[in-house]
Amino acid sequence: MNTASGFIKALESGTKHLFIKRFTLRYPEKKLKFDGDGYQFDPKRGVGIAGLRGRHILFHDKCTGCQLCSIACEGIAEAIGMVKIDEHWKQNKKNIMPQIDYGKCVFCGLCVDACPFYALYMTNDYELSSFTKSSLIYTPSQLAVKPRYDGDVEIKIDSKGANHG
Amino acid sequence: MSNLEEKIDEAKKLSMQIVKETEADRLMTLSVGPQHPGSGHFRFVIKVDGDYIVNVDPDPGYVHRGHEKMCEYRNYFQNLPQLERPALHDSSNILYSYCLAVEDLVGINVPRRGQFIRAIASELDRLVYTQYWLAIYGIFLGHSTMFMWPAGDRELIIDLFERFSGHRVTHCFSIPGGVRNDFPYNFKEKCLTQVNYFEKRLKEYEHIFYNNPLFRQRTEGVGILPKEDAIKLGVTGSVLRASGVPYDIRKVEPYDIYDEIDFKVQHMKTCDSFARSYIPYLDMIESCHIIRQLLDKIPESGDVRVKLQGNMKGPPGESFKRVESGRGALGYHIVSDGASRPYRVKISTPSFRNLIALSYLLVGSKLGDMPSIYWSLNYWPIEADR
Amino acid sequence: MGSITPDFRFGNLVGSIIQLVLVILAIVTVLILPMIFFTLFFVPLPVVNGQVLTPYLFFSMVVDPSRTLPIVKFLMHTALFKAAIFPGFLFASLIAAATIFIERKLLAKMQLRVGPLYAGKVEGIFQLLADGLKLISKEIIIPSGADKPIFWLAPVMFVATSAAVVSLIPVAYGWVVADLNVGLIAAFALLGFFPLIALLYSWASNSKYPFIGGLRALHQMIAFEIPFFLSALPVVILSGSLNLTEIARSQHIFWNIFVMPINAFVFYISSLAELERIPFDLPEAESEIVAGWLTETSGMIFGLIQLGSYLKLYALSALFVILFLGGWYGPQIFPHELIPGASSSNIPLLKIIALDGLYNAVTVNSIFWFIVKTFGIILLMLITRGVNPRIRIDILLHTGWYKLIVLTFINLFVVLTLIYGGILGPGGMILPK
Amino acid sequence: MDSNIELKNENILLSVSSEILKSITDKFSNRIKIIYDIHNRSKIMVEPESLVETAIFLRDNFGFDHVESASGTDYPKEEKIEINYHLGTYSNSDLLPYVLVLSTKVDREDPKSNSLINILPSVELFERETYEMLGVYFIGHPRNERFLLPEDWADIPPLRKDFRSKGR
Repeated sequence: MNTASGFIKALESGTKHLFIKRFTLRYPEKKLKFDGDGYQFDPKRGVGIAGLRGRHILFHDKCTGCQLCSIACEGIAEAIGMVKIDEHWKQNKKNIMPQIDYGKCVFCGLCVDACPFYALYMTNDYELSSFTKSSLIYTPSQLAVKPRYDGDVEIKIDSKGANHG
Repeated sequence: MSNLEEKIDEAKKLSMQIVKETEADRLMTLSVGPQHPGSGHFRFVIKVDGDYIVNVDPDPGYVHRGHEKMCEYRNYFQNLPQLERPALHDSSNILYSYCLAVEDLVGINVPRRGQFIRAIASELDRLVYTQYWLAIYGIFLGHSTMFMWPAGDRELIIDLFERFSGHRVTHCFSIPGGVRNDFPYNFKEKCLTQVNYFEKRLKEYEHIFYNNPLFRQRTEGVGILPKEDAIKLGVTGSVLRASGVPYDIRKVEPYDIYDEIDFKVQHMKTCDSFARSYIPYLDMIESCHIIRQLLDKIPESGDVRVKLQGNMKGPPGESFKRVESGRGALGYHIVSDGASRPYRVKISTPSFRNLIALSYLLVGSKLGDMPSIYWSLNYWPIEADR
Repeated sequence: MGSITPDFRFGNLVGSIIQLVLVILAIVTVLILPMIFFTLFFVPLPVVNGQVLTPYLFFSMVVDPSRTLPIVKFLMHTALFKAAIFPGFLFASLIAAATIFIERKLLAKMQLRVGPLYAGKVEGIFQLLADGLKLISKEIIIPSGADKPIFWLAPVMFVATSAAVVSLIPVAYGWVVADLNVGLIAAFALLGFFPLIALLYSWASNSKYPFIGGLRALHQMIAFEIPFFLSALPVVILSGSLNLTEIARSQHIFWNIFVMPINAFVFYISSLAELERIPFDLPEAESEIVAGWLTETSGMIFGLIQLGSYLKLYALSALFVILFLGGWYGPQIFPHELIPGASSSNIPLLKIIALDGLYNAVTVNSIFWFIVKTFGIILLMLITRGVNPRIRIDILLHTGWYKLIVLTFINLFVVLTLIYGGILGPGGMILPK
Repeated sequence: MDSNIELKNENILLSVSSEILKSITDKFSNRIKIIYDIHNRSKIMVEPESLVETAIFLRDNFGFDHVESASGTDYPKEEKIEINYHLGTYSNSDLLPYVLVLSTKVDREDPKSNSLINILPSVELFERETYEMLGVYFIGHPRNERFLLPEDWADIPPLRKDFRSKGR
């Protein structure tokens, strides 16, 4: 009679799930919380620091315009182009800084690994949708702004099953 | 009178045309095409005689991106993001074998903690991939709950990946020389709680799916691949282990720290589509067991990566390394001639090797069996086309 | 980040709403009111406190409360009301709509997800309305080689047949659209149409996958009609008549399911097969033959077929309730009078609120129990959908012919021995007829 | 219920692989060249004519029953295309981790090589892909035709070095 017991156990397992809490994360209302503020790389120790690989952030006071990030991205997505900027920085002789085209970027973070001057990090912000492709190209000044991302929901596991808090 | 004879001749001629039903009339060619809900990005043309499949002609190539040619234009680090795309859900394993091949070529060995982290990432990725494969297997058999549960529970592991590798699926985490970053601060407890809860969830699949008599009827005794034919066809992974050959690269040719881990190679002797669908499930439980061992054996501190120069030059020579990915043995054969770009990269993916078993198994089976046989081969079209 | 489309002006929105309201008002006054007047001359109007109602008096019922109840009572008992509204089409499609919504929510909850959420502020209440409007607005694509007349006629026949089956179902004593004394055979005869329609439609859509789906629908429904009829046979023997109302009334003490549980199970399984619900989802098995005989449906054709299949779901579970679960019998919960002492008082407004002429406790109670039992069976069918995979065509035919037909005979013998033993059935000890 | 394979340590393996190579060299002394023999990988270079013979010899004597991967590499400078078969074994239990690369060089202008499909059926799809990607015609292979590339592919086989991918 294992067919009958098979059916009954399946039905029982199905109805049991009617009382487990729903797992879906209701995205626009609640957003996931990430610890740390984005993926960073420490060129001296040659190892990265765990963090979400979202939109880049460029520190103008550290960037020397050495184009290493654009050379690193050449083989992958050609998303980083160097662009003239108007203000003049002491350490940036040629006054050029990376401009990232998020229509092409695959967020692999190899440009952050390639930057030897702690100038390019990644942040937690992943909401970059826009109406036109051209507005996906972020100029260095746009990259300098630290995005505000306030997610506060985490996966909680309790007797009533796992759910997004 | 004459036109009467003409009419008679004409009628006679017409009746001649109605000939006996030839073999071609009986067969109906069906294209289980790239848009077909039952085949993913892959097409195979089947000739059906009534309910029986008579001839199968697989026609892959719809998602062929030429990864091997692309490898020849990029240096060893720039290859990582594009090489992880074919097995998108198993990205740690497909990069693992690439990194092993490059390290074998250059002759460096990865610090111990880096090896542990890389092994944990690849085991977690095996869970993510097998869950996704199990979900599609459920919907192929019309079991919508079996699609939703694995697709939902997979989120527990993807959340772990988000914490330490920064991305949900395309994490590009292992790199020639180790891993890109260390675990975040309280990763160990979170990983243990979520993996333990994940294993508790796995038990539910047995009640609703594997022990469901209807599922058993549809898969037991269907698509028999005997042991000798499995060996002769050179299939790999769960398809091979379901035919009674306990061959698992992690046990047979242990790479990194897999020789310190004890785990059983799950294999069954029934060689049918039920065994091929049950082995990945047992592998998942085994992987949870391995992750727990790895987590308490991991050295507390130590660096995770050997710093290699950005566009390092590969010494002339070649190397071939294999890794047990979610679907089977995934090998990289890298030939380098001293430049910073590999001269030739050959990716031998498990799906490409299992494709040969598809026509062997489908011929003679029923049309209703097509989804349960096809997807039990653990065939991932994107990985087979490369 | 997201911005509303640039050229949105609030003024235009308000203007268009006002314009819409004006157009509706114009149509109502010019067109609809005369039509109502015109039809009222032909509709037989009731006699209210001694006067034959004229159309003008008819409209006065809005003002004079004492007239409303008798008119409403009269209208409720006309055949048109029964067929179109209560036990007929509107009632069934409301239950079908509720089933669709509950199915999506229940399946979602069983699969730990949320189901429709954003249509309508509260948990996706208006999702059905949204789907309906979408289906109506979608274009009906007729494939090039299709046989056009049959292509759009088959869905209409599909809904008509399932509505016909619905019309045979008695909801309470006296409340049935067509009270045939061969009700059960008529229901089965109508159910015989469905494979024909499925095959006609799939043949008309002139493409390979629907053709295979249509043949499978044919095989499946014909294979399961035999156990379907055999499982209802003991019920007929026990209750001594084919009339569905008689069958229901014969179970006022003793539900049939206690005598023939196996037959109830077989009836349930074969009704799943008739409905092409998940374990027997073959005619429209999406992973093998794209969407089976539904592949070429689009727009309102798909809407009609969905409505038809959920009407059939209601009809078959109601049939199950009548044959095995004692139709509308259940403990009397409803009070005899909504407001005690209302009928004796002479305040017209109180009478209207208490619906004294209209409200009949026994009917309301039987309708309530009928709906509760039907939703119980529908819930069972929905849970089976969430729990089982699809089975293969040859296993389906094998179970249909070998296993289910044999099962029906067990209960047949049980019932026959009970009748010849003089315990049950017409003239038996327990159930004096 | 599962027999757990106990693992051989490396040095026994080295002796096994050298023993295989020794037996091959004394059988095909002049037509064999051993390229390398490290850890558990070794590569032998064979003339195209004796490819089938060596494959049969390896399969029957040492249990190399399937191909892990078979691929071709284009060497325009030496006017040669090198085809290498990575032979693995499932049945011979003391050679499990070992992979032997059997390779041969074929002329680049009109590359022809006899197919190993009757000896090791698992090469069928690999050879068909090598035909399509490098233009090597496998004698005896049932389906030397288009496999992964689109139907209207009119260009030269893409994995050849003189094929320039357009984007770069």
